[in-house]
Amino acid sequence: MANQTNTTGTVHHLRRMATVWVILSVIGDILFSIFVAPHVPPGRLTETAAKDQTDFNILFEMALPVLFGVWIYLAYALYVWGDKRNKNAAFSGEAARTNMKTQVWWMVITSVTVLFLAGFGTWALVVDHGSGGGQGPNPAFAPAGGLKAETAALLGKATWSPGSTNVLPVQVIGQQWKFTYRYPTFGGFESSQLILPANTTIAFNVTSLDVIHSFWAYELGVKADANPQVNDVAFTTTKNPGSFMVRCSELCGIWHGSMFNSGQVESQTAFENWATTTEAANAANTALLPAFAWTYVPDANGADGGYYPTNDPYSTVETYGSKQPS
Amino acid sequence: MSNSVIQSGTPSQSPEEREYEMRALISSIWTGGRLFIGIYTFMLASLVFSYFYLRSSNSGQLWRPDHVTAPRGFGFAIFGLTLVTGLLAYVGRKRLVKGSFMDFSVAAWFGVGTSLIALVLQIVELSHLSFWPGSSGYASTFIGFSVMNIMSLVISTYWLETTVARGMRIRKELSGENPEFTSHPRARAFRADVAAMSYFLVFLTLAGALLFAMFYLM
Amino acid sequence: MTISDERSSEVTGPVSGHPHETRKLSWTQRPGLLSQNLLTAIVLGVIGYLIGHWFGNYLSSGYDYISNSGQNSIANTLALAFGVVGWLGGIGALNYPFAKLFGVDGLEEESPVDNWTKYFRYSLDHKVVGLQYVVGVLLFMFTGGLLAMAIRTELLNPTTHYFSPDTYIKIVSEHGTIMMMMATSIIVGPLGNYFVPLMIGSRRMAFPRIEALSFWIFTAGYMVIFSALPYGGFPTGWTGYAPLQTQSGPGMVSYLLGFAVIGTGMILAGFNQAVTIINYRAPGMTWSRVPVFVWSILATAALLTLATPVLFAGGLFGLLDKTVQTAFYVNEHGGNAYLWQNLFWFFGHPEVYIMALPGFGIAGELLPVFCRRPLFAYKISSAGMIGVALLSFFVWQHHLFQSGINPDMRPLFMLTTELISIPTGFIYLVGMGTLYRAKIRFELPMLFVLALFFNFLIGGVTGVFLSDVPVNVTVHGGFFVLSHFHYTIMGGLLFAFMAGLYFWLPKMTGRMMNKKIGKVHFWLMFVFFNLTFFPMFIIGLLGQPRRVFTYATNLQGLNDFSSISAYILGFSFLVFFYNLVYSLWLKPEIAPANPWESLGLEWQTATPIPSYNFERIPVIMTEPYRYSEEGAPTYADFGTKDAPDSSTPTKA
Amino acid sequence: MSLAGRLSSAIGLFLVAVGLIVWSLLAFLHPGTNGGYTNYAVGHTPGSPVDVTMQSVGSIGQGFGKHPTWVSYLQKDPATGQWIHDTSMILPADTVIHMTVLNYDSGSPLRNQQWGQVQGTIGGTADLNGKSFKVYNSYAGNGVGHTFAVPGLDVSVPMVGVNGNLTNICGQAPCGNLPHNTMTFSFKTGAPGSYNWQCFVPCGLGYLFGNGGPMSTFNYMGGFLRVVA
Repeated sequence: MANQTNTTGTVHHLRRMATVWVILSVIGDILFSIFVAPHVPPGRLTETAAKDQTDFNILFEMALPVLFGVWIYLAYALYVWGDKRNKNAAFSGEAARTNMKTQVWWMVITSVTVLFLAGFGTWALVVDHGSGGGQGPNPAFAPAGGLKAETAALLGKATWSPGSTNVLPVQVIGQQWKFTYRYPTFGGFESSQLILPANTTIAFNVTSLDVIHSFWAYELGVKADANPQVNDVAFTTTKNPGSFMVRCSELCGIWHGSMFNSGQVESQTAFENWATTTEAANAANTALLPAFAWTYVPDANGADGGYYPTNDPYSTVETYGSKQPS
Repeated sequence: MSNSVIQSGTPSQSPEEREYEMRALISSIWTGGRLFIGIYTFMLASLVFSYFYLRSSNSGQLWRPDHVTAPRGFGFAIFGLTLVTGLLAYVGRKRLVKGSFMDFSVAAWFGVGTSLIALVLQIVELSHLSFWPGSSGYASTFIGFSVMNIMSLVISTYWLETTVARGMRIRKELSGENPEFTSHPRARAFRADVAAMSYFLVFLTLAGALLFAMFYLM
Repeated sequence: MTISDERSSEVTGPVSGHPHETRKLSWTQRPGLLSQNLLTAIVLGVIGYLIGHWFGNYLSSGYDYISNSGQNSIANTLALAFGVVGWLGGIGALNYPFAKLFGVDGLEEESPVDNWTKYFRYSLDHKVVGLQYVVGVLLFMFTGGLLAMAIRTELLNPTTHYFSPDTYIKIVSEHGTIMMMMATSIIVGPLGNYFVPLMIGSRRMAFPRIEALSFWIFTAGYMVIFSALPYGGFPTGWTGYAPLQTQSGPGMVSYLLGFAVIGTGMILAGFNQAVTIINYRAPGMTWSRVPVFVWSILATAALLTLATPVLFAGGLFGLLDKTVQTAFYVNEHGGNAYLWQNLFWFFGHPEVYIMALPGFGIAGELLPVFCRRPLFAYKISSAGMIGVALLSFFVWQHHLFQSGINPDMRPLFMLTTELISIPTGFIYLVGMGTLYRAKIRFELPMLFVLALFFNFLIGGVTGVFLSDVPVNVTVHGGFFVLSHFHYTIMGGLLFAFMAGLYFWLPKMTGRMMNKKIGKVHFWLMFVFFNLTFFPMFIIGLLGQPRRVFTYATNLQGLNDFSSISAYILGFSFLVFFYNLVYSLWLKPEIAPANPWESLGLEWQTATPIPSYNFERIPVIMTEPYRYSEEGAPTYADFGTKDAPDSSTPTKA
Repeated sequence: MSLAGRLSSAIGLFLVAVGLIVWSLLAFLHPGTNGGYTNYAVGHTPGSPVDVTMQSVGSIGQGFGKHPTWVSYLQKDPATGQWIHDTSMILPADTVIHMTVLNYDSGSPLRNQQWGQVQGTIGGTADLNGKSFKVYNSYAGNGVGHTFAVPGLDVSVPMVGVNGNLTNICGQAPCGNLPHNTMTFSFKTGAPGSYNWQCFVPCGLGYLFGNGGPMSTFNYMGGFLRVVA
């Protein structure tokens, strides 16, 4: 053991730790980026997912040195400065109490790191059009053509065909306890399957007919809460065909755990085939559905005799659809 | 079942220590009174936030259909009485500082009365509403406001009553001495309490004015 | 030269009208059949419950929704509310408020009954309340822990279900709520109440009645939240999101009312602590001489008093929605579901720091003792705690990153959330600085503190991942979050609590905790805590949402690993419990006056501590933590010649 | 009392309290935690279809637990022919299931007409009193009372309601010969695993959105299908 009472001992300790730290951090980061980083969720099925993955990896590669730094320090301290080894009088007095240089450096380093992270996160959020997160009815970071397609969808004028660069709006309707999906571009049919075309920017319009759910399309890198009477918009751009899982990630009651389904990203022509076929097959039902809208006012009372009194003079309550003729 | 006085919990004290603790006690009442205002502010602010949140989101155009309003007569009466209570507490304390315990106790007892009437009116008002609780955002927040106002009125009635009762008791026990002019520890604590109480009641009156404007005038 | 030489030699007994005046005991406090204690509280609580239930049934007879559903939330609300009032009345908490109506004032303090029954009574002695809290939070913790075992049992297998899905959700919700309620008080309640006056050199709390009330409200809150189970539970998790909240059965009332009740207790506890710390510090204890644990309690108290009223209001609105059918949180009737999320998280995020700060305080307090050197960067550590407390009011929307609220505000909340890691990082600066060239004694409390630094680091770093909006998309609402907050709350706070208990129990009970059993406890708890929760980060990243009763079959291996570790983690608490029984009862070993050779004020008074704490009010001479410093003045002057020696331990 | 006495009484009380907690937790968690599974797989000849009969009733009435006003499904025990209040079943894998549901409840318009469309059954149709249909317009006629839906198998069939104006609607299970609609359909169980089935009609009276109470309680409007090889 080096002589701890020596004034130059200070330098020795830190230098040793720093050496180990640099070596371990570099090795750790290299190993991580080779062996783990490519497999980090949510994968690379969409642009969004790929960018989320990259962000995660960058954060992780910054976090690893932090973890190693503290761990190495702790391990070193516990080994070298335990009372059995370090029998000499402990470090004390003003020098031990306040080392302004250390304090200032610590603050500068943490502040710079934190500000960098916030800046980087903001940059990633903006360039990735909200990173697949639900942005509410007025998306602040919409991709080009996103808002146009949304407006068109509401008017029933949204178009999409293989090869077009149009954004494809898809409505996600959460209800206890299943998601269903409406395709305004194809006559507004509703389906319990979620099929998407490859290489297309999708605008998910997430809403709910009852309580709050959260639409989590895991491999797509999309998560947006489904709130009643709120249109929560999230964007993603699909890449190659593949399958993905959709799960509910906001507790919504008894069957929350089984509120999942799988979805498919298919080639553009396969998707168009599926959409037009389903549109035709579901035509009879689509005719009965209400006109396509961003949100639907669920009857808060449920089947007759609900929670609130029914003699409400102001209630605009209607079912998803229309009232039954009495 | 002995009537023994238990001595074990009593330390001996030097005069400095006694004075030190006395001052800590007085400033605790001061700090506590202000902190209580802080607590209450956050609670009322939640209501104010809810009011404006629901108002701006106007879900289903149901913030306030037909501009329904709770009975204004009740509103004016309750707020008027709250205002009077606050004023009485404020004036009463001023008079106490000037040395008139009698003025203080008259003001405080009147304050208890006005506050109690306001409390009763606030409860009765609930059965005179032209809307049912869940009919609109306004209706909901109004019910929330009523409950909080009942709480406020109970607190102000209670605090006024207990201070004035305490003042009278101290006066009696200190054999007619005017509590404002004694340096007896209990009289000193009493004065601190009155100050905290009148501060809080004035705060409640100001907050009440804002809430009154929100729910009855806007 | 000490101040005691200059002190007045005149020492007097109790003086009429003085704060410590004693009175004859009223019949409610005397020993005997008529006195008030736990039993009368139970009896009056039950009576109140029955009256409330009857009254609620009477009031609610006209409501259609109640006759249709066959479940009466109004009756349950009133039953619980009256039950709580009965409980408080029964224990004697309402005697003084009633007496006040007749002009009785607070200076006429009744000395409590001074025998073992004081632990089952409404006691105004902060040391009794502290011990009551120890038992209270342990009960809370054991209940929540049992529920956690049930959760892990269900998650052993994705297709075979031990519980039905609704029972599972109720267990999860109850576990979360109980643990959150417990965690807000776990250090402030037992250790804060017991040691803050001792550490600031005070003979008393500023508002002992409010302090006692906070404990008895806490116990009432425990029963209210527990009553959710017999009422059929509630399905919302501890976050209680509306409108699922509004949809649920009467168990939800227990949640809403429980939080209102516990919230009142939290406000009162924080209120009393804040006022005490501000006003009752011993002479000479300037703000730069306050022990760092007291700083942490002060910062926590600020959050308790200012954030909790928002929860109280939110819970009140929810309760109105559930009973008299207002529509605060129901969009279809003019309310807004986001309102609950905003109110809840405006409280909820400061709440997270209510649970973190006292842990930092204990770490900062214990490190110098076991490092035998001063606390490094004392000012930074207290500034850090205040900074965390302030910033915590401005981060709440990071819980709502995917909710659809205010997308343009996300960068701001990402920034504030990441900024808060700067003051949180200070605790690492302080900790690592204190370890530097120290003389570390590996005693049990120190092991727990070191474990805190290890665990909280993982919790903190993953917090940065969560605050990054793009990464948040994947990890929000999944097991990653779950693991993150268990690492901060359990890995941080609970380890700190254990450190505090092992450290201070010798003072509280006069018995040393057994070191061997303690080491078994520590290693089991530390290792299996990490083995339980670390896999959950991976489980979360692999796509398992929170609060699900079933999951992808390929995650079974990890889940089983986590479950089995969780059982052993649960077992480690039994070891702790055994240690308590063993060390306090089976083989008691009398604790030395100052077993850790601490300079803290709390160790310098007699054991058992007299009810007035200090023979003379101490005068603080210098900064705390001047360990191994040659020629440092003693921390405090106790003014008595026969007081235990407070000087620097000779063998530093 | 001595210190040891005090401590022992404190610890003793603590133990009693913990014991009470454990006991009441167990008491709460145990009964009906996992509705009994009716086993259709035992003694089943591979390849042959399985018949399952259920009924849905507007209020289950006395005799089936503590919620007599709640709506519920009941299952006919294939062995005894008794109606039992269990909604879970064990089914053989890759087998055709012939479901017969007797719906005694009245109907209403659907919140989401999507559930009026028959999905995932063999032939994509279901029979209402023997008449085959693909889509039921819930805004006309008697509306839909309930659905039988297995999200994991993509199966969903509406249970058409009886006329709500009738005076002799069944309010006490089991219902026998009172007015009802007989819904029949077939679907194929897939690979082994645990699937859940549920009703998608918000039929919990007195709860917000109609999805509380029976809709949120196991064994009333939902259950498990455990498909075994």
